[in-house]
Amino acid sequence: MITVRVQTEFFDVGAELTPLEKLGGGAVASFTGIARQDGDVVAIELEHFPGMTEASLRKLAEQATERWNLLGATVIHRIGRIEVGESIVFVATCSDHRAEALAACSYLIDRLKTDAPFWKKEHREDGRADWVEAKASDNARAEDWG
Amino acid sequence: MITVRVQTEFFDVGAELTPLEKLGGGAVASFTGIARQDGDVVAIELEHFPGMTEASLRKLAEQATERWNLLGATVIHRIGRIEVGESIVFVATCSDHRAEALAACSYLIDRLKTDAPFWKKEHREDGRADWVEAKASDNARAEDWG
Amino acid sequence: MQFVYFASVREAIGRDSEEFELPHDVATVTQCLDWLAESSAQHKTAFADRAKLRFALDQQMVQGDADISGAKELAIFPPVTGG
Amino acid sequence: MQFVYFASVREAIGRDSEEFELPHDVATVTQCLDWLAESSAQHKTAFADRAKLRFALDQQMVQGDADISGAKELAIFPPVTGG
Repeated sequence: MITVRVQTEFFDVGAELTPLEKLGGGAVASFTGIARQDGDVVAIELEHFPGMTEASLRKLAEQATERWNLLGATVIHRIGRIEVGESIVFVATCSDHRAEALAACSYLIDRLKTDAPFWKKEHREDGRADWVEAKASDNARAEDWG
Repeated sequence: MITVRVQTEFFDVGAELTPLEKLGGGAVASFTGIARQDGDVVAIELEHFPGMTEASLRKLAEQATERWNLLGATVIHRIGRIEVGESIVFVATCSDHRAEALAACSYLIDRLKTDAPFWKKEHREDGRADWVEAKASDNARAEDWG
Repeated sequence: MQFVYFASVREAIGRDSEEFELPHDVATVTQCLDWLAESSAQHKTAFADRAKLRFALDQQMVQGDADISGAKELAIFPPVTGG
Repeated sequence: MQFVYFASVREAIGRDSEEFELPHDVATVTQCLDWLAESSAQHKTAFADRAKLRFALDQQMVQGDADISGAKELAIFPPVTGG
């Protein structure tokens, strides 16, 4: 069961986890990425490539499903303006065993950071806004998965 | 912020995650362990060592908090009779960054399996009930954390 | 000393806990087990396979060679299987 | 061919997308960029640092040496920063 969504709306983590908990697997893992308080950043803005985004997220979920024998994988990414403290991204997996669910969850968020066409702009207190630079550490983590 | 609970009641994963999402960190990871459909097992029964259980879970959460610089950690374990399909255990972590939140979440569930005084009995369709044997693979995973 | 039992050990002995005054020459967890094993056939059976036993002295996990002096409670149980 | 731009590339060029008929000797993504860079000062600026550009040909990520023949759309954008 693969669920992929790109949306401006908030997501409800509990409501997203419930269907994964009912797939008959023994392990559900999740990750939520939140716009963190960082200096004078008040909000971030997410731009994406409609069509390609969903396809790339689905491809990652399919790869994870095959590699770790998942019963389910969910990827939700918000777009548009997101205030500091709000959730940006949610990834969850269901598998028979914990090692697989946790590894697949890490894989999905690591690979999403380098493979899915999203771009983040930081809005600051003084009204300035800058595009976020890609991090070498994110590339390194994504490549570690092979 | 450390939260540790041992309870017979169900837990609400969404309600447990909400406070962790509000700690100012950029990353929240969670793991839910579920009584999996496995042969003719209809339910499991969890016995524990009152007092020592909570202390050992708190100690694990404190160790994880220090090691990965967590803003929060939650460990909830149910006891008593748990039907197949019901959740048994919930672990969640909040950190500034995803690598720390995910690693700490894996650590907590791996170490809980070998360090916390819980014992699991499997109830079968025909009324038989057997204590579950500890797995060598669980010990190996727990030891990998050093 | 208070002895508490869990899971298969509790079932084999047939009780949750019991209190004994130990002889002075019983100094370690393993010596406790040797002494307790003599108190009934159930105790002997419960403690037969020592590799399958784990111990907590005043709620701290310990090995069989741990010194029991000053301790109030020894818990004896099989390897844990939570999670 | 349809060109689509995102994030800083979109802002530098000042538009989301545009369509051009390419000369026949433009065969790779890099040659597209060389050709597009001549169309305005904004394009030249946007494509100045090639190491900071990524490409998707008909929504598949490709390298600069990718063959564009048969492709309908080339997307040009900076390294992605989602999650």
